[in-house]
Amino acid sequence: MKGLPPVLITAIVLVVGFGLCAMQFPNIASTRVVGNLLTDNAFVGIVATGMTFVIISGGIDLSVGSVIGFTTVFVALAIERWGVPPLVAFVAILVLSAAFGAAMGAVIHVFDLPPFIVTLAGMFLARGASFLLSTESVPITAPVYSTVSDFALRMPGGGRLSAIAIIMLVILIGGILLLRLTRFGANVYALGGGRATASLMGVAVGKMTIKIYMLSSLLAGTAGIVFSFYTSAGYSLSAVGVELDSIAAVVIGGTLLTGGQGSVIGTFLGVLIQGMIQTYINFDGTLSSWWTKIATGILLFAFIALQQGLVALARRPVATRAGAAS
Amino acid sequence: MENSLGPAPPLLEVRGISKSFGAVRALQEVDFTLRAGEIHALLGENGAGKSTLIKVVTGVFPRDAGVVRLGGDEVAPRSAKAALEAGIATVYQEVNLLPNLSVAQNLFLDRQPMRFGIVREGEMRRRAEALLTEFGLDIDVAAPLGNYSVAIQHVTAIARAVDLSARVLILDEPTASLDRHEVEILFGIMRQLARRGIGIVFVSHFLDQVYEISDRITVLRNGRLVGERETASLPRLELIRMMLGRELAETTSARAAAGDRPPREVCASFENYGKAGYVAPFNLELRHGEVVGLAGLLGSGRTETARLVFGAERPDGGQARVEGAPVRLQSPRDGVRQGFGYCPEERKTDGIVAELTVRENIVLALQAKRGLHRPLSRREQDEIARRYVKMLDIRPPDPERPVGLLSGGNQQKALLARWLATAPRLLVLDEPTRGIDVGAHAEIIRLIRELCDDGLALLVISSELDEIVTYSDRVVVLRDRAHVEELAGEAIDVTNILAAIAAEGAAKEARA
Amino acid sequence: AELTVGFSQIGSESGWRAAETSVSKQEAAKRKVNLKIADAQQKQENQIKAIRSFIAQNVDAIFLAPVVSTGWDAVLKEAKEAKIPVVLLDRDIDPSGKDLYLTAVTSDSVHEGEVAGDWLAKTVGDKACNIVELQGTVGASVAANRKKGFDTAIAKHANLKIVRSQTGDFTRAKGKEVMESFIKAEGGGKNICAVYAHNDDMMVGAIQAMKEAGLKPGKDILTVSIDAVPDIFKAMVAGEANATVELTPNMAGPAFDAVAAFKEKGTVPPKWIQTESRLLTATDNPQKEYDSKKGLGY
Amino acid sequence: MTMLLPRRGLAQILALIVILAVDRVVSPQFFDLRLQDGRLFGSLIDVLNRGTPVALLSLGMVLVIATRGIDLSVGAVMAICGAIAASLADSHGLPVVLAAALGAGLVCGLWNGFLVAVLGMQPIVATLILMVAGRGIAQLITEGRIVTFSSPDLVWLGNGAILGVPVPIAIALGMLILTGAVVRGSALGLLIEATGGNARASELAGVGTRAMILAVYVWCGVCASLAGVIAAADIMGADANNAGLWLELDAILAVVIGGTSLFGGRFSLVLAVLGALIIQTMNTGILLSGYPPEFNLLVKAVVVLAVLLLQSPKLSGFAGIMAPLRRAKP
Ligand SMILES: Nc1ncnc2c1ncn2[C@@H]1O[C@H](COP(=O)(O)OP(=O)(O)OP(=O)(O)O)[C@@H](O)[C@H]1O
Ligand SMILES: Nc1ncnc2c1ncn2[C@@H]1O[C@H](COP(=O)(O)OP(=O)(O)OP(=O)(O)O)[C@@H](O)[C@H]1O
Ligand SMILES: [Mg+2]
Ligand SMILES: [Mg+2]
Repeated sequence: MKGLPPVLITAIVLVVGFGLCAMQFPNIASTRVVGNLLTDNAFVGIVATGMTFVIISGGIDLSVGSVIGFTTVFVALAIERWGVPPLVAFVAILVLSAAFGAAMGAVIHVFDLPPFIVTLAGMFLARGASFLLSTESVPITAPVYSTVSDFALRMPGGGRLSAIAIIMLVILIGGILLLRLTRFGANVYALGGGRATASLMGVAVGKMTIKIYMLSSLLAGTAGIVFSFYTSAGYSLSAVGVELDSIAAVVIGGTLLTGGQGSVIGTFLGVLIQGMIQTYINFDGTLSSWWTKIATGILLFAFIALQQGLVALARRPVATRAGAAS
Repeated sequence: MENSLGPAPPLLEVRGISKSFGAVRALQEVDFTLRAGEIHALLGENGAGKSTLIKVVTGVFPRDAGVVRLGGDEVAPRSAKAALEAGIATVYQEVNLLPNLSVAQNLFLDRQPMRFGIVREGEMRRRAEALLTEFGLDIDVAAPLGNYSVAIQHVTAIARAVDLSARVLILDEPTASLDRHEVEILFGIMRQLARRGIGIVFVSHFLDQVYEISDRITVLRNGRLVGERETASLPRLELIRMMLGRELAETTSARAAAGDRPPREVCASFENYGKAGYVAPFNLELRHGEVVGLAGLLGSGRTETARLVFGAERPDGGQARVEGAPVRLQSPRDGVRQGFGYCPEERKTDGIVAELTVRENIVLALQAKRGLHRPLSRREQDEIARRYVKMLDIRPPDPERPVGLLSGGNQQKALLARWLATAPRLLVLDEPTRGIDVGAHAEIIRLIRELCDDGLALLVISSELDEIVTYSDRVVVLRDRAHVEELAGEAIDVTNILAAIAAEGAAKEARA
Repeated sequence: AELTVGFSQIGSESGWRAAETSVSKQEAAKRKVNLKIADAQQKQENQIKAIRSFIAQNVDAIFLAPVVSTGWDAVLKEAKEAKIPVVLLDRDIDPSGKDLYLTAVTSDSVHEGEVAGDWLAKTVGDKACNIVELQGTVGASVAANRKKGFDTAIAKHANLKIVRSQTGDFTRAKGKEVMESFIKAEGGGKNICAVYAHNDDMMVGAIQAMKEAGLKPGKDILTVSIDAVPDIFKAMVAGEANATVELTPNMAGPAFDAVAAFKEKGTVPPKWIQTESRLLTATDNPQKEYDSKKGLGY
Repeated sequence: MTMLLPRRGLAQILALIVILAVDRVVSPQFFDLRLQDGRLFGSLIDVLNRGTPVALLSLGMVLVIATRGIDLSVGAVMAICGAIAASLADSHGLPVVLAAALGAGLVCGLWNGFLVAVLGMQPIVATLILMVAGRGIAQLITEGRIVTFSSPDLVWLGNGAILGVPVPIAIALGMLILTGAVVRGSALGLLIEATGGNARASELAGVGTRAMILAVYVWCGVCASLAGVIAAADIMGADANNAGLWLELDAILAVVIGGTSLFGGRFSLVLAVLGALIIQTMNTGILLSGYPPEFNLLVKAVVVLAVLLLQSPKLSGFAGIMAPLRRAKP
C-alpha cells in the first residue's frame, strides 16, 4: 500500500543483479541461460511454491528434500524393477507423498507439536525410507523419460524451454491462483495471522493444517518426479539440503517466516535470484570450493541487504509526505 | 420481553455449566437463559467468569459439566466453527481478527462470495463497504486491518459477528474501545437485531450502557451465578452489590479544583515537541501532583502524544526537560531511566508478556531499570509481587500464575503494578480503565488520585469523558493529531471538552 | 590456441578431493590449459547446472567428476550436440551413457575393495579373524563398491568374517565415534582382529579410538583402508596402520593428454583409462610416500 | 502452581531412562565403566563425550531460541574455530590458540546478532548466510585439507582427563554451570525470557531488547567455537569440510526436546543439555545395536517423534496420569 510493494522490490533487485552479471559475462543475457535457469531450478521452484503456503500459514516443512529423494528412488524402482507403468507410478507416489504430508499435518495439529521438529522427523523418515528402498542409484530407461527430457520449446536465440520448466511454470501459476483467489488461500493467510484467532473466526484450523502440509508434500512429490526427469534416475541421496534452498528462496521472496504475509511470485523471484547467484559463480569458474561458498554467502547477504534497504527507502517518503500535510 | 413466559423454549439455555483450569474453578454450576429478541447483559467483576462462560458455550473450551440447549435442542459445539454453524456468532473479548488480512477478508473469512471456486473479490469489497457503512465506517476495505486503530478493528469484529448472527449474537465487552458515537450506532444495530428475534448477550463494565440497552441482567461472581433480574426492576446499587458481594465504597467524584492547591513544580516539560506525520509539535507541562488528561476522538493522536512523552517514539524536533534539565528521550529505556512509566493501551501486544508469571511481569520494568548486574533476589521479587497483588486486588492472588491466564481486567492491574513498582515520577496511562470492572474502576481512579497526592505526575488518556473530568487537573484536547486546546480548573467539564473536540467541524467550515 | 576446459568438481568433502582439485590445477598449468573449475557442493543438480553453463560458454572440453553414476544422459546429450567432448574423472557413469563421453579416467573402486580384502586374507592366513567395517556415506556409490569388492575378496576365506559394519560418513570424527562403539560392543576390542575402512580419514579416527581404549592399532588390530592420504603414512611410520590402497589424485593429467590428442590429431582414446590401485604397506617406505604426498593439498 | 512444576523435566528424564534401558538391551555392557590410562572408559562416557559438542551448541542455541531466534550457523562456526585452533596449535601456546578461536566465535556471533538485532533480518536467513559462507571460510583457512597438529595442550582438551573425567565433559559441565550462573544469577534470564515472550512489550518496559538479542547470538557463537575446538582436539585435526556438519539441526532438536518453544520465551538450560544427551544416547545406541546403517535415520525419526509425543501438551503421559489425582482433591 505504502510505496513499492516488496515483490516489486525483489523484482528490481533481480533485474539489477541480472544486469550486473550480464555486464561482466555478456553470455548470461541469452535465452539459453534463461532457459537453463528455469530448467535447472524447476524442482526448487515447485517445492518452494508449496513451502510458500506452509510458511505463510506460520509453519515450516523440512521434509521436502527427503521427499524428493524418496520419490526419485520409488519411481525408479517402480518403473525399472517392479515393472509398473510410469503413469501409475507417478499417481502412486503422489498419493503416497500427499498422505505423508497429511500425516505430518495431523501430528502437528492433534498433538500441538512444533512443525519444525515434526517435519524434521519427517525428513529423517523419508530419507531413511529411501535408503531402505535402495542405496544405489537406479537409472530409469523408460521411453517416457527420454521423450519428456528431449521435449523443449525452442526460444529465439537457441534457448530451450524444457518440459520440466513448463511444468514448474504451470504449478507456479496454479499456486498463485490458489493462494490469491480461493478460500483456501485466504485461510492460509488467516492461519499465519494467528492460529487461535483463525480458529475463533471459524476457520477449521485442523483441516487446514493437514491440507497445507499435504499440499507441500504433494508438490515435493511432484518435484521428485521432475527431478527424476531431470536426472533420469532415482537416488536416495538426491536433493539433500533442498529444504534450506527453498526456505531461503521463500524468504528472499519477501515472505515472513512468522507467517501471514508473502506471495508465490516473490518466491519465484527468490528462486531466480538464487539460481542467478549460482550461474554467476559458474560463469566465473575461478572460484575454489571455499570461495564458492563464501561468494554465495556474500551475494545472499548483498541481495537481502539491498532488498531491505529498498523496502526501508520505499517506506520513508510516505511518512514525510504525511508529515508535510499536517 | 414480548414472550416473557410463553410455552416456547428459550433461545439459548445453559444449565449447570462447570469449568476448571487446573486448580482454578472458573465456573461452577452456572445457569443462563437467553430469550429470543432480548438483549441480555452478562455482568460481573474481572475474573468472574464471563468470558469463560461464553467460550464454553461456543465450544472454544471443552466443558467439565452441564448442558447447552439452543432452541430446545441440546448442542455441543466443539469449535468456534461449529458454534457459528449452529447459529451463534461471537465477538470475543480480545480483538479477534487477523491484522494481516484485509478488512474485507476479515469480514468474510471462510464465507467469501464465490464463483467457480474463486473468491469474488469485487463483490466481497462491495459487501464489506456496505456492511461497514451501517456502522458509520468509511474506510478502504482492501487495506490490511492492522493498519487501522483498535477501535476500527473492534467495529469490524462486531460487524462481522452481526452479519453472521443467525440466532444468537454474543458480544464480550464490545464497547471497551469505542467512543460515544460508535456506541450509539452499535446500540441502534443491536436493537434492530433484537427486533428481528435474535438473542443478544452483552458483556460490559459500563453500567450506564447496560441500563440503556439491556432487557435483563445475569450476574456472576467468582464463577458462580448470583442471580438473574429484569433490568428495569434492578436498582443500580443493588446491581453493584450483586457483582461485588459488598457495597461499593463511594469515591467522591468531586474534583479537587486545581486552584485550591498551591502551584506545583514542573516535573517534565515538552517544547515544540513533535514528529512529522505523527503528532504536530506541541507544548506540554506536566507537574508533580497533577493529573493531565488527554481527550480526543479515536485517532486524534492521544496515543502518539503518550508515546512521544515516554520516549517510545523519537521526536524530530523540540526539547524535553525533566526537572528543568534538558534530556533526550530516544527510546523507552531513556524514559524509564528518567523515571517515567507507560501503560500502553494495547495490553495484549504491547503490555503483558503472557507466558511469564504475574510476579515476573510486575518486576520486569524495575529490573530493566536496575540493570542486569543488580538482579532482584527471588525474595525481593516475591515481596514486591505480593504487595501489589494485594494492593490492586489482582485475582486470583497467585503471583506464580502466567499472566496470560488472568482475566483482562486483572492483566491491566498487573501492568499498573509493573510501573508502580518502579516508583516513577511520571506515569503515562493510556486507557487504564479499559475493561476494568466497577469495583476496580473506582479503585484505579482512587489510586490515580492517591499517586497524584504523593507527588507523582500523571498523564492519562481515556475515552470516558466523565472519568477524565473526575480526576484531571488539566485537560488537553486533541484533534487531527494536534493539540488544540487546554482546559484547566473550572473549565473542565464534559460539555467544554466535547465542544473543543467538535470544534473541528466548525473550524473546517470556517476555512471553507 | 590454448585449450579451455571446464571441470565440474563434486566439492571438497575430503582431503583427497581437495588434492584432486589442486593436482588438476597443477597439471593444467603444466600444459598451459585454461581450467575452469565449478564446485558443485556435493549436489548433482549443481553439476548439471555447471555443465550447462560450460556449454553456454563454449569450452573446448568438459571434465566431470560425477557425484552419482546416474542421471547424466540429458545434459551429456546437450554437450554432444554442442560437440564438446566430455571426460569423466574418478568415477564412471551408468552404462547407458557410454557413447556420451570421450573417455573415463577412473580407478575401479570395486577393485580397490578387493585389493584391500586380498591383502587382509593373505596377512591373516588361516587364523579366524573378526573384521569390523567402517562404511562410507550410506548411498554413496564408492562406499557400496568398496564394500562389494572387499566382500568378494573375503568370501573366499571362511575364516574371515565381518562382525560389525556401520557408516562413518567418510569422516575422521565419525570414524572415531563408530570405532569407539565397536570396541565397546566387541569385548573392549579383544574380539576384533582387523578394521577395514572405506577411506583413510575414517581409519585415522579409528586408530585414535583404539589407542584411547588401550589397544595397539597395527598390532592388536590390523588396519586396511583406501585412498593413501598422507596422514595414513604417518600412522604407518608410527606402526599404527598396516595397509592402504592408493587412489591417485592425478586423474586430470591423463585426461588432458587424451583431450589434447583428440583435439589435435583426432585420436580417439580408449573408453576407460584405468588408474592403478596400488597397495601400500609399512614395507613400502611410508616416510617417502608421506613426504611426496604432503605437498599435494590433501 | 502444582500445575506446572512437577511436569517440567519429567518427560525428558523418563525419555532418557527409557532410551538408556533400550541401550542396555542392545548392548549388555552398556553400563560398564573402567579406568583406562587415568580416564574413565565405557559406553556411558562415550555418550557424554560424544554428546559434548551438541550439548555446548544447545547451551547457546537455547538462549537464541528463547529470544525467538534461531542460529543455523553454529556448525559452520564450529568449523571456523576448529580450523583456527588447529592451524595455530603447533606454533602458539594454548592461551593464544583458545583466545583466537573463541574470539572468532565471538565475532561470528556479533555478525549474526548485528544482522538480526540491528538490520532486523529474519534470524533463519541471517544465520543462513554465515552457515553457507562460514564453512567456506573454514575451508579457506585449511585450504580444504585436514589440518593436523600435535600440540599436547590442545590434544589434552580433546582426550585428556581431569580426575578421570574426560576434559570435554568437564568443559561442557563447566559451561553449563557458567551459563547458568550468568543467566540465572543476573537478571539476564528474566530479560531474555521477556524479550522472547513479547519483544514489543519488553521494549516498552525498558528492556534493552536489542542488546539481549546481540548478547545471545554472541554467546551462541562462543559456545559453538568451544564445541569446534573440542571437535578438532578430539581428532587432532581440523576437518573444515565435515566438522559440525548438520549439527545445527541436532542442537535445535536438543533445545526443543528440552521443552523450549521455538516461539521463544521460557527456556531451560539443563533440559536443553538433557535433550542433547537424549539424542546422543540414541545415536550411541544405534551404533551399538549392530543394525545396518540404512536403518539409522528411521530409528532416529521414530525416537524423536516418540520423545516429542511424550511431551505433547495434548498427550502428556503425566497430565494423563495426574489428572485423576488432581480431580480427586476436593
Ligand atoms: N485459559 C485459561 N487457563 C487458565 N485459567 C483461565 C483461563 N482463562 C481464564 N482463566 C481464569 O478463569 C477465571 C475467569 O476468567 P474470565 O476471563 O472468564 O473472566 P471475566 O469475567 O471475563 O473477566 P474480565 O471482566 O476481566 O474480562 C479467571 O480467574 C482466569 O484467571
Ligand atoms: N487510518 C489509519 N491508518 C493507519 N494507522 C492508523 C490509522 N488510524 C489510526 N492508526 C493507528 O492506530 C493506532 C491508534 O490510533 P491513535 O493512537 O491515533 O488513536 P488515539 O487518539 O490514541 O485513540 P485511541 O487510543 O482511543 O485508539 C495508532 O498506532 C495509529 O498509528
Ligand atoms: Mg472477560
Ligand atoms: Mg490510543
